[in-house]
Amino acid sequence: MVLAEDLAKQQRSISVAEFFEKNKHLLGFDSPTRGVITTIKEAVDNALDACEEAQVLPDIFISIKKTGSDIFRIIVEDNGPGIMPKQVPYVFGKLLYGSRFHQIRQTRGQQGIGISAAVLYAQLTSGLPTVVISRTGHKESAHRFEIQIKIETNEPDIISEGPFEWDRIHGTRVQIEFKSTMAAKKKLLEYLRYTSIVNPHARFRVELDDESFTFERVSQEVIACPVAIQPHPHGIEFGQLKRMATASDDKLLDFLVNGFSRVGKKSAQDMCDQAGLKGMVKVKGFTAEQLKALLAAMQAIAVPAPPSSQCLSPIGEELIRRGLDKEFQMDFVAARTRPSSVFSGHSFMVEAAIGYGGKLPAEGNAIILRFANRVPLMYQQGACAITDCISRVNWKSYNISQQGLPTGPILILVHVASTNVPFTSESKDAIASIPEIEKEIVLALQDLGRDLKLFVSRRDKGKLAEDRARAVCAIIPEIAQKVSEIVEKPVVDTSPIEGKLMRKLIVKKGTRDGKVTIELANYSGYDGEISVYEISADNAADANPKTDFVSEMDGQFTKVWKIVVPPKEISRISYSGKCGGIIEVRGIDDAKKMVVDLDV
Amino acid sequence: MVLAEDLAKQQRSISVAEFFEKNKHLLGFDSPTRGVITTIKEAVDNALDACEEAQVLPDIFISIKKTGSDIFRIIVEDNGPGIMPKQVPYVFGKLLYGSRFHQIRQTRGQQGIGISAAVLYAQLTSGLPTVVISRTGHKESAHRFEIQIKIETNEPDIISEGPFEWDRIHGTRVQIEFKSTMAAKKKLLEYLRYTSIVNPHARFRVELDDESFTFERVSQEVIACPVAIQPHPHGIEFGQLKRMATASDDKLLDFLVNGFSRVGKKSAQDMCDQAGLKGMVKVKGFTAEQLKALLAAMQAIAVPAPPSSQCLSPIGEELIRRGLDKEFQMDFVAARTRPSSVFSGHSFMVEAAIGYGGKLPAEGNAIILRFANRVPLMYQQGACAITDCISRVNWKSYNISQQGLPTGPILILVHVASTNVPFTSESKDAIASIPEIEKEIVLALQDLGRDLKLFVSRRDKGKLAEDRARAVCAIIPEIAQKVSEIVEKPVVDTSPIEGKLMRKLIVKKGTRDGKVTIELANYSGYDGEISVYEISADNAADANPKTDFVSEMDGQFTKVWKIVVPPKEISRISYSGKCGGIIEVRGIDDAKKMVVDLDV
Amino acid sequence: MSKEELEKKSMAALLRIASAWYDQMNVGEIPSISLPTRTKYNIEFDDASEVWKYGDKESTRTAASAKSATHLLKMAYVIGFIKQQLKENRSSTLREMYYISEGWKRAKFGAQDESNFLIEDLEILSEVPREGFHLHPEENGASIYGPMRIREETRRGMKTLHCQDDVGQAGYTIPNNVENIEFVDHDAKFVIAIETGGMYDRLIENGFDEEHNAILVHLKGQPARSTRRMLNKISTTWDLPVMVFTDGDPWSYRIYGSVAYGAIKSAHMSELLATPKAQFLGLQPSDIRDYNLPSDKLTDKDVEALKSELTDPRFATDYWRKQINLQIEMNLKSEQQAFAARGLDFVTKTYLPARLADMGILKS
Amino acid sequence: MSKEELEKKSMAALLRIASAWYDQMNVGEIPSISLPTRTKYNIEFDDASEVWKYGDKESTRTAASAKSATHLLKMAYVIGFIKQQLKENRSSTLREMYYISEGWKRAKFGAQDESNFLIEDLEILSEVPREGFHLHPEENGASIYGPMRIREETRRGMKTLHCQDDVGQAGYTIPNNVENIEFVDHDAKFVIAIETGGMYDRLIENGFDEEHNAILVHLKGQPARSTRRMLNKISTTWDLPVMVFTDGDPWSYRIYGSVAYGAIKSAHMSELLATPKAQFLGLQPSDIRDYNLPSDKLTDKDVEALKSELTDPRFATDYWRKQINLQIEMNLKSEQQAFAARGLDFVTKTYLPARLADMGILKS
Repeated sequence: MVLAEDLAKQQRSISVAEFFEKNKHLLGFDSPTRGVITTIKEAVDNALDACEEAQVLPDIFISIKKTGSDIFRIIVEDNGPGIMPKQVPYVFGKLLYGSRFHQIRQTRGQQGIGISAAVLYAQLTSGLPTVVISRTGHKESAHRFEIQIKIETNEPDIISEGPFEWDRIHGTRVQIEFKSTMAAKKKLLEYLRYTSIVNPHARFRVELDDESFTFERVSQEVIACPVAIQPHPHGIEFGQLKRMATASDDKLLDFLVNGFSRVGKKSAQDMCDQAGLKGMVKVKGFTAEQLKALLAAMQAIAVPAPPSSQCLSPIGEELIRRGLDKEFQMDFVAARTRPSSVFSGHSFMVEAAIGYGGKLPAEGNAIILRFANRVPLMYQQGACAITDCISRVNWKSYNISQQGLPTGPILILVHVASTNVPFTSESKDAIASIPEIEKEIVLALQDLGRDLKLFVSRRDKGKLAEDRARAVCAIIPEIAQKVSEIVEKPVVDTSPIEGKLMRKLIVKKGTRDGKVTIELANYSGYDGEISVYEISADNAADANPKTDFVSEMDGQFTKVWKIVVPPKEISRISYSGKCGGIIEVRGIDDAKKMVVDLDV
Repeated sequence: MVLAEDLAKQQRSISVAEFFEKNKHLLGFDSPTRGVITTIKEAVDNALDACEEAQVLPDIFISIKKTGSDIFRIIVEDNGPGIMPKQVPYVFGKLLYGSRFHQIRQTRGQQGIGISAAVLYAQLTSGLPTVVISRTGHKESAHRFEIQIKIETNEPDIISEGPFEWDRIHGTRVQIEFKSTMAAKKKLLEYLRYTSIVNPHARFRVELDDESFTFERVSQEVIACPVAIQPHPHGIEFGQLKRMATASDDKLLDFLVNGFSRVGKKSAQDMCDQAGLKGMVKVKGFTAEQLKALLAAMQAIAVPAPPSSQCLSPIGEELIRRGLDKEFQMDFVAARTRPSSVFSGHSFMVEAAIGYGGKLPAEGNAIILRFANRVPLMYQQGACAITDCISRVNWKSYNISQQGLPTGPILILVHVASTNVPFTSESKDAIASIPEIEKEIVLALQDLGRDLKLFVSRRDKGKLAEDRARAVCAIIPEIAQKVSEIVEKPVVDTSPIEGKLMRKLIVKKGTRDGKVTIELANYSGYDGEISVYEISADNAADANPKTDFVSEMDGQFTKVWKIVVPPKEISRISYSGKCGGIIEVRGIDDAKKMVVDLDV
Repeated sequence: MSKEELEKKSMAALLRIASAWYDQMNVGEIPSISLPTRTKYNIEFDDASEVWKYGDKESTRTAASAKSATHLLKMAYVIGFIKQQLKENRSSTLREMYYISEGWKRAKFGAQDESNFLIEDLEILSEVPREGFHLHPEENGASIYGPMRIREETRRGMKTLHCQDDVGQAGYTIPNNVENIEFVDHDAKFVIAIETGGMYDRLIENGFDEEHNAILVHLKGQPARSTRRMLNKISTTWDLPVMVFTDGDPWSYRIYGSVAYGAIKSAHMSELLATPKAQFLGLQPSDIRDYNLPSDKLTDKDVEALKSELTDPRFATDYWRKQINLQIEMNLKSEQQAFAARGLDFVTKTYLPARLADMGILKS
Repeated sequence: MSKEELEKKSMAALLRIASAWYDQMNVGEIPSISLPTRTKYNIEFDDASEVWKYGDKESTRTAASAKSATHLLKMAYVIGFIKQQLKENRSSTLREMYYISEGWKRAKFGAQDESNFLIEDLEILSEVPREGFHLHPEENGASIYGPMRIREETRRGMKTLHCQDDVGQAGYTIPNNVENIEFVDHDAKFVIAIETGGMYDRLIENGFDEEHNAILVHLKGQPARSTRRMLNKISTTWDLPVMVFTDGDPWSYRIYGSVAYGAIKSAHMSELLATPKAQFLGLQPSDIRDYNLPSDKLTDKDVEALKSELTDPRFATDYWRKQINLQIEMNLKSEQQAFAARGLDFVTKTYLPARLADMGILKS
């Protein structure tokens, strides 16, 4: 049959660039709107990763300018270590080229696809090459490249290359131009704001056509760069083990101790024994059956979890709080960094934070901020395991209303850091549903929920004391009035009740028939001098006692009386006016005073 | 700065096999349950594509056997053209290797990833190599391979190779073993059933541990294999044009006519004119600016749509109906094949079918069958543009109830065939939301909705005629009885009404006081002999007139009377009994008779 | 019309319907009935009787489908049942007839609604109210208190009752068949029909009936058929002005509407059930504003109802358009008892005298 | 207790509450009130009076929070208002009081419910029914027809009325204040309290009251306070057996329950409002079976209500357990008018005589 031969002639290898050219959506370039955010995200991720490796406080400049009817020029410039000139074409002009793919540690970018995909996208839509300027130190000169990708071979195509006069001492600047729209400007700013929250050591300056924004850093400490570790014996598959064994020149015992994290001599010997293999035999020659036995033994013997403190870089509770404080005004913020844990041999760590009250919108679903390895996740919130976990927590038991998601003035941040974040797709929008990770997220949220409940109940307690003061000082006197009228007896005096119940300095302000009265009843032990501040439109010219000080601003008078109210005595201030202002008492502990405004 | 150099040392190229090893979920191998279906799907897709190319009626054998506690062996064998021995290692042992990637035509598999991903998955989980046997014709001997993938380089690793004694004359057999479960057995059978519906020319034999199933073919015609076409001038991006121009030795006019589909000399000249370029200049030397002008001109000049009849292979309305008929029992099936259309320069065609009634579940959402290039889509129904389109159609206007999806005894099949099906992810579970495709789907469904409405209303019309007969023959006599009693006059005779209204032979069966009466009133023109069949528990021994024939079975008596009822006369049959049986009249056109059972 | 006359007319009308069907069938025609369309688009103002009646739009129902034939069959059974009842001088409720139909086989009613509709159809066809069929409603009418004397035929003979002197504090209860009542004499100047029991009691307690010679009628929300018939008879027999006093919301205006114009579904009985001379006293939207009454915001349903009233031909007057638009603009509604916020006597001493003087009923 | 005695008791009780608060405040204590918990788990059978009353569980409300203090303030205003009313011999409805509170500033009611609850609290605290506060309900009670004579104090003086001879066909309407009624004499053997107007009319039309010397009381669904008070007074004054005749569904058993045992929210008034000797006549679930009555399937809500009744201490008798379990098993319910399916006279000629004989009321 000749047909098979015919068919064979058509068979050929496909370059990975061709593959992704046809499958742009896999990388987040499926629409012109998304393209901008994806490109900036990839460039910023690279910049932050590079600064981290170089232990530099990141200073990142981002610019987006319209250059044609639908062409936008995107520039991202960092103060990182720069890229060696000979590497530049590969980093930007070849897909699947990178330094971090095989390293077991937390990084933002990893696959070596992101930024070169943007270069590819530019080349396909605008036809313009990407311009890269990089300098690796003050002794070196900067280099400027114009780069494209040879799609058939996935190799860089250098359009031009040469030294360049650049005022930066070290850093990289990339300029990409492609077809796009700025329809998602709000989303872009949101992305930068969220990025700045989880990278509190970084400063971002943004120029967006005519506007400019700065997201300032709140921490001056560089963050420790995660260090790569060996694979963990519990998190390895057969194929990987076989590959490692084939490539190794070691004897079994050494292979186990040197090739895997947390395997000591004792554990290694245990593994050999359990697998029925000799420790002094070279692993290279092992049969598949022997390797299977070894794998079973490696997974059966207990060894500690991978050393996450090296390979992961959590933000930390303090910095998360500061980051959130900078961008949102809230009454309460708490953060939690969970201990590290493992799924399929990959270390991971969950951090979460809850904010409450303040200027958060009082109605509607909670605001959710999702992060993976310090990168905000901007799309597919509904498909993300983080969202699912948030819905699964029983928020009602923390006195937070809930309709699927919690509702009310609440903000929830979740950060998943891992040596290998499991996304649902290569566009990295949503975290896949991994039971181990979900468990940690739920635990962190429950822990924070308890803190929040405590805060809310404490706040309510404060309200309770105020409420009681109002009952005793404002309502009971009215009851007394009415009841006395009914029983036709003189009005009963309720101040003993006040004193008994409150044991404080009670200041009551009330207005009746054009007369403002401030009554100060001292049921506390305190007998020093206090100051009464009252701000309203009244000038209190006829005040009795006289004011000690009056100042005016925009028609509002601030009146101050300095008064000594001996214990168990009652003083009064009165003047003509309509009041309706603010009253404050200074010079005595908050716990020892209670101010009641009877006009409210 | 020395750091950039340090970093540079770690930079390296990543093999695509490494990439997908880390990102199994992108290819549908994210769980052991899914692995089985994905593997069978990839192997079956390849088998069907190969048979199509070879113009062979596919005969595909599938076997799934448990070989270890969690290891399953999957075998797929076809009668296709076979694969040349030198190609086998690449087809199965190298990702991104295939014959169809650059061809612009409808195929099932395309990227050259599917089956080699299964090989990779097997190697990672069971460690076992994949066994491939293939033979390309009776003159050639079969070859047997054991293949794995060298992950670091994405090159095939041939464990063993040799000739093999095989009874098949041509075909391919692949045997893959990996960690899995059979939890999704129902889904697997569903997948095969649906595949057989849209491949009515294929036969599938399935062995599933101890059970075996066959899905028979309903068509004996091989389907035409789609032929690859040139890209269409309206569906090309800048990058692609530039690549083509750089590779071409043609002059501009020839480049346009030879390189693109549907561009004739006249259109080509128009494009040149519009772009301000000379037709006789070689395209190789064009600047980016010139190419941009050319691209704009190519997209501005009207040319016909791509020649879809060659590159697409729709199933056809007739075969869709037959395929559905084979697998579902329904009262109504209609199918529609839409004219081909274009999105982003890719030809596509939508086919749809609606089934109604029969044994479809009367309650709940419609059954939805989604297909892309003759491949069923088994997952992520909610995320698919097809589902979305079905929800968007206003089914209520076709008298079908709807709650988002239509509900009731209804089945909806949608098949999208394209030279490049836009999936939402590489696991190929859901079609992305492309306005051009959505428009076609909605049009097809609306068209079918109108057919369905017609069917339902015709069915209702038949019911109407029956309803009228019941009114006239059963209820009006009762009205006559009651009214006559009220006005205290003799019972009025209603048979004139019957005759006037019906113009038929009216047979009324009724039981009263232990007496069964069959009245035959002939208002039709007909005067031949008719036979009355009546089946009930009564033997009608005392019948008047006598029965012409009686037979008994299980206590049920079939009684037959042969009677001549002259026009405008009324005959009666009566006997003692309780009746409650079935009555039928033969020997006269259905349109000319009406049988009314007064006992119902 | 006396009770006997009504019964005679009723019997004749029912036999006429049955005879028509008999004749239709006798000549080989399918029996049928014609009825006016019963929607708000087919009611017209009848100048002679000053009430709203069904217009010319008719629909014919022919026994040519199982559904229609069954409907006619049921009607035939009902006619037979009523004929029997009239002959034996018995009566029953619609609900009882519904249960009696259990024995009618194919003519059995499927639901209570069905028997109600069928009786309305028969009223239209026969031009006889259901009281003429000896079918009485489930519930009695409401109460009357005021200077009037009636004579009622009861099971225990004729009773003459004065509606202040011969009744308890709760007043005289309108029976379910007003046709049995004769109107003897009165000493009243006008009638006030009141929506709520609280306001009715307030007027009695404050002696409003005595002070102003008023007949007070408690409507109990949407008035029952017998209450509307009673108001119609008081108005036509004694020619007394009838004032309707309700809450200030769209639902209450419908109460006024059903007193004055009749309900759409009983437009065929308008001459018997509507009191076209009835005037709307209050509570008017302008009262909410003028007296600064405690009020609630309108709900979406309220606004919808007000807008629907603007398109109702029966509310197509300047007065109603002004009041309804004012209410929509203010976005407020009040209950009639809201007058209590100004003191328990405010409504009887201030509001009603002023309003009645405005309307020309009392001299100011 | 006469009207004057009740008013005196009422005034004294209210002043006692106010005085207690005065005294509390006078010694520097925060004023408070104690009330029994009002749930079905805190009602107990009182052997002496044979009614269900609140048990010992109490909750104390102290004016130490703004909410509680406001509640006491409102109560003080209400007490003041009632004192005024009693002094001036005025009365009002709860709704009117709600509107009057508009002028009470901080003591203004937020919603009608609030004033209702507060009045119930006051009834409990004072042991005086609201009639003693001159607060009357919105709606009158239902109707009575039968051989009894009452004397009622009305605005127009004392009226003596016989509930067959001196009333219209609709009977005597129970006023909203039964305390104004004196029970003169009667010629009755028993009382039947009937849920629906249709059945009440049927018994009157069929002359059941005359034939059996029965007093017929129309309950109009869930009976109003004054109807329950009326039944209580007939039962205690004349010691007549009271039979309750309702539909055969869980909601109707609750009607029986509220006649015989009182409602949970008025358990403090049980001695005045409940008629512990009232017996359930029907329609019993076993009647549905025995007479093969037209019936409907139970809904989920019906079954839920039946199951809730099985856990109610007031239905914890063998009779009720048997009937309710039978009904759940049959999964059927019927209306009392379903007897019409057996003919219009079946209920008066067959069912009631048999059932009353069974119950020992009529001799069989």
